[in-house]
Amino acid sequence: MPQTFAPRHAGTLATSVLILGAAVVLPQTLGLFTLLQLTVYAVMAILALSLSITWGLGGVLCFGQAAFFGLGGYTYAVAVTNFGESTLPILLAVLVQALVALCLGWFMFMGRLSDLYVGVVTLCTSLILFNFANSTSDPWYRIGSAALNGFNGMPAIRGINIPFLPGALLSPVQSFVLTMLALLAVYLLCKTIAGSSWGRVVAATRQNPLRAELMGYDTARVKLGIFVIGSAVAGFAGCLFVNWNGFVSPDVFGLSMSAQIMIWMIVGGRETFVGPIVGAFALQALVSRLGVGSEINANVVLGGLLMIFVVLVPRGILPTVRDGLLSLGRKWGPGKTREVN
Amino acid sequence: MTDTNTTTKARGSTGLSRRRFTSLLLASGVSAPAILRASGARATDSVKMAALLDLSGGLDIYGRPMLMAMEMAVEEINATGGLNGKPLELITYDTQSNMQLYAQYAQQAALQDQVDLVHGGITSSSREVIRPILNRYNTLYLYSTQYEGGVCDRNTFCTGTTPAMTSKSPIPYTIDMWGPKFYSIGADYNAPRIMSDWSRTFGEQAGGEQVANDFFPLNVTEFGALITKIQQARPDFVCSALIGAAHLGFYRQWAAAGMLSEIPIFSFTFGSGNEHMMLPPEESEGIITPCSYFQEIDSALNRDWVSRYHARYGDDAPYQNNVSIGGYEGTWLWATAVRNAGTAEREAVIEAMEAGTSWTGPGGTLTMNAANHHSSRDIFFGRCTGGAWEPFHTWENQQPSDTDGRCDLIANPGQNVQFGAE
Amino acid sequence: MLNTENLVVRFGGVFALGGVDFAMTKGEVHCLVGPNGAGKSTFFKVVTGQIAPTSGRVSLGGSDITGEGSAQIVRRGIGIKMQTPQLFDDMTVEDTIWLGAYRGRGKAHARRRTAELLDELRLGEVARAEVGKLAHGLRQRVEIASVLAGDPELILLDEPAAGMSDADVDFLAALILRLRGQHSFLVVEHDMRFIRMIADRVTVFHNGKIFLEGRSDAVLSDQGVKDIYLGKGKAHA
Amino acid sequence: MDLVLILTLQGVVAIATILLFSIGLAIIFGMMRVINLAHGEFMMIGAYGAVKSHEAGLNLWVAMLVVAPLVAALFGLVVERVLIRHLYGRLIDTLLATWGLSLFTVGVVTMIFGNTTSGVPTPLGTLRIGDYGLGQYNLVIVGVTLLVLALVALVLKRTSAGVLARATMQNPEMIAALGYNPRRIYAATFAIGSGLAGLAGGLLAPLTGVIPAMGVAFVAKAFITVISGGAAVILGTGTAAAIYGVISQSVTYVSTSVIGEASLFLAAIILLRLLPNGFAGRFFKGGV
Repeated sequence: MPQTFAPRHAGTLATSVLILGAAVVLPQTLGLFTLLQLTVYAVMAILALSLSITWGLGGVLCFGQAAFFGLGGYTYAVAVTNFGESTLPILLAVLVQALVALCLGWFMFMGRLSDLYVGVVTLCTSLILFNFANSTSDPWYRIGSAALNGFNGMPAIRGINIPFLPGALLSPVQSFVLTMLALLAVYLLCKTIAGSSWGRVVAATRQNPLRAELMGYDTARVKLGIFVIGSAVAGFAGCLFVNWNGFVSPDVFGLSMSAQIMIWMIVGGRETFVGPIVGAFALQALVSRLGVGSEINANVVLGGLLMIFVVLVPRGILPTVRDGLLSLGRKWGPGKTREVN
Repeated sequence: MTDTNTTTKARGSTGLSRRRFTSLLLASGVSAPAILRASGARATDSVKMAALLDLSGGLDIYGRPMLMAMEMAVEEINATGGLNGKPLELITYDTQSNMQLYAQYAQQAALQDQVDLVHGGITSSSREVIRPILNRYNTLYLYSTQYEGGVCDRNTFCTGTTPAMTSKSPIPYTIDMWGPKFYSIGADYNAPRIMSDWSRTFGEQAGGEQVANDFFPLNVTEFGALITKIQQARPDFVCSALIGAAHLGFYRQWAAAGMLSEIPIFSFTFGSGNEHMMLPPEESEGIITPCSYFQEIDSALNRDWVSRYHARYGDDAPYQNNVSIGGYEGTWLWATAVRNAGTAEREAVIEAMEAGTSWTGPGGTLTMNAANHHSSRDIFFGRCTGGAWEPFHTWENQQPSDTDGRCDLIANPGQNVQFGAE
Repeated sequence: MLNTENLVVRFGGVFALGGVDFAMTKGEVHCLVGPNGAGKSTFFKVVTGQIAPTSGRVSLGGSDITGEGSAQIVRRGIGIKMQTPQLFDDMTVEDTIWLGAYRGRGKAHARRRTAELLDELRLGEVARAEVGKLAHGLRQRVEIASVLAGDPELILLDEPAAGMSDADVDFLAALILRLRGQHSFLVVEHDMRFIRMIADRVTVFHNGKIFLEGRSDAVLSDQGVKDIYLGKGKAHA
Repeated sequence: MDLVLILTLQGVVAIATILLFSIGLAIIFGMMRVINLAHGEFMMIGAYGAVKSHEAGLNLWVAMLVVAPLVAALFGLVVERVLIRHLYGRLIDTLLATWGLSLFTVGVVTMIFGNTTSGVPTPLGTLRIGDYGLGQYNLVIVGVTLLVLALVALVLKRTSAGVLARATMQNPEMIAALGYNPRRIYAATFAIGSGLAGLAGGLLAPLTGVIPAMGVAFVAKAFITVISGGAAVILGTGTAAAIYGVISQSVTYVSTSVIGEASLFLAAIILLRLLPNGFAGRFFKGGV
């Protein structure tokens, strides 16, 4: 059976072609409204992938992925309000999060905190940010010309423009294409990391940190590296989210935000990269469907799904379906079985 | 929760053919959203109003009664001949107290369902999410709840109370009644901060003094330290803009500390979340609130309305407060403008509104102010007595002076900002 | 090459090691024996950087390594195999060995070394099998291969023969004897047959101290050593 | 002087409150290595149990002290049987599954009772200290907390049931070999932890509003307190509660409640870094 996350080039190629195809074809065939919805789903898929890097690939249990997503959004919002141009703010959204993760990760991993404590610290971090962001309604809290505006959030934030052409704001359709391309890029980044030599070291650290140490690998540093990359991607997703929404409020730091990301990942399948993408799209669509003329509370559905999947389908939809197909294939197809003793 | 047998229609997967049509249209010119409003895409058999309200999640205590109020207005409008011969159709979206869904549904209402009016948004955050989207896709927006004031946007009409209305006369009145020294507390966000600022401004004009000004995040439930601080400061009254379920803790702990009978409370917000019904009388007795509507207002129009409301939704229908009744008032004010204009077309309705559309309902008369797109209205002073409101004073025709003077949409139709406090 | 001076480890009030002076020279195969609770496992954990000693010094080739973490110690040229196999269950045999060889030496070296070791430990057939699906003896062999992959000067093995079949034990003994020229070995072991096959020198631990140290045949035939093992039996009776 | 006294009292109340809403979680975590992120919802269910039974005419004290823990314990039994049982030994999965449970429970309770705040009046009168007043009910909270602590300590240390429970967590096979049913012991422990959460919910109901989402306000703090406390249920959690209670209360008094809250979380982060195994790991090895 193939090792999880190992690059299977055919699958990677198929997924890439699918995403790219969607970016090119859908604007020609779908309505603006559907495109706008797909844009935000794709943003969330990028966010799901960021946790895939941190948790799925790196085994770092981050309960506060929303912290980096939200900070990315705020960084972009503050920077673009001040600069009036989006190129540098996008870079900042990524870099600042990498830096924040570096500091936080240094503190956690060099202190050799166990998984559970990493979970607590990241959770605390997002709660602190949530509380802090909520308490900035005093006009005193402003960075340059951007007021943070507390609980109400920052409204009317400039979208992304063509690099260095402040006048050329992206249209919603162009934003859709950009977001899909970003999703493709992040997906390929994940695949590249997983397939690289360092990616193998990361996988080794996740599976058995003691053995990795005994091979001479500095597991703290490996975890730190993967944490920084995952957080930077989450920051990038935050910036794309603000581009879509034109708005950012402390909600982005909320517990339910972090919970959502984990639910997408678990339902889709945390051992793969396509799984979280599928999970993000499917569950987002489900939640927005529930809001139109339904009496069922979205929390009941999300919470129920999470419990069912953790207990009954712990690997998530995609790996389960894939393995099911593979075993069917072994049973009926010409492929030879391989049992090892 | 509500079962409606009228034109109210929850939006499922209908409208497919129109979506296809839109797709075709888009295939030709995708990057210009304005094209979407081309008249061919517009269904002409009914006038459509979208309700974007939190019907689940933390804010549904506001959203659900507000939807009932809207439904009542829609039913009455249809019963009186609809809008210029067409029925008014209400399309409901449950935003689930989730800002992302506000954006998604605003896009859906404007682009896919192509409504004539989007009515809703409860918090200021939700309004600020919706407003730019509806501006971009040229869909008229009506915001009908109490809020912090200052929105200046030609595409948006606000019919709720703003802080200046509830402070300008009520604060001096209270100072006369109880004394000059007041301690301000509030939820930590814009609206309560602005309320606090106005209370200082108008309080000082009346010779009062705001001795402190403390704000609390919405999830704070423990107020022991605050109560001690207030006891130290010994003000003549407490001026509260606390909001939400967690903050009920303050009133409970205040009463438990024996303070309710010692230092009286003036509140901008008590009652907007039906606090008077959630707390037992011994914890709320004597709290006073200036606000645009109480179910207890003693007028023929209101008595009639309340009885119709209960006839429609039953005896245990939720209390309609100044927030939720906005759904009724706002819908009617807009419908009046549509009738005056003879069409639901956006430009015509804006012009009709700016011509000073006025409508009288259970909470008195609302008149649209042309320059700032806010309505002036009556303010009632209520005292919490035995878990119900006892209106004891009325100020008529209070002006939205938060926004007035700074915002002139007649002179500058392109103006689109939200002014902060002064 | 590996020395300890007056090594003391105390848990609460209990001395697990009570002043151990140990030395081994380059190129030898050195076995640690002793009844359960004698302190050999604690000694192994201190030397491999898993616990810090209460006092005393550990040095490798003259440099002090006291208190360094496992990864640092490994980087100094020590290979470690713990008692329970520490492996990556979802990885292939090939990748596991590759990881051992890759650190600090690059991909080309790792590829070459992996091929050599797959051959040398006769793991070629299972190269692409997942480690988690292998039988115990094979897993032990994979772990030893991954340790060898780092080309350590000194290899520390904690009960490598435990749970192995006789054939596996013979294979391992032959391997150690074959590698003796290139690596030194420090082996904690119970299996006397195995020790007799491989050991140059033997150190006996008893009550947290070194009881006897010397050439393999001399130590194993010592009456005092036999008494310790018997005495242990008595104490538990 | 009066001020010092009242501030001290408030500090004690703050500590007791944290302990009260953490102890159930501490038992479930300390004894079973299960992290129950739905802890806040167990409190919420207890609070609803108290409020609804009081509204139905039951005496308030019975509602708070008997009905609330019973309802939550029953709920805990069901949850253990349906959900937790499949997850023993999978720490992270218990976290995820109970997170799901938390969302699910909030959703279901919202569908039943709506988002309307319910509540009961704070019983008892006012304690006067000079110019200051404090609800006497606060002292009840302190008292009940002390009582609960004493009971838990007694049960864990002195009774066979407690010894059995502790032994089961360390070696279930052994206990099974001795003829006990470890599953039943797990279930009982979980139910007791849940019941204590319910008791906390019931007792805090008169101080705060009761809404389906009320648990969120407590769960993070309880979680942090328990993790900082480490494996020792009473000593560890008690120390953590004392530190966090004093820090948040005094910071809140001199500045604002936001900074008070932030200081609590910051203190938690720093403490975890300094004591990665919690207070219990550092100071009270093997204690309860």
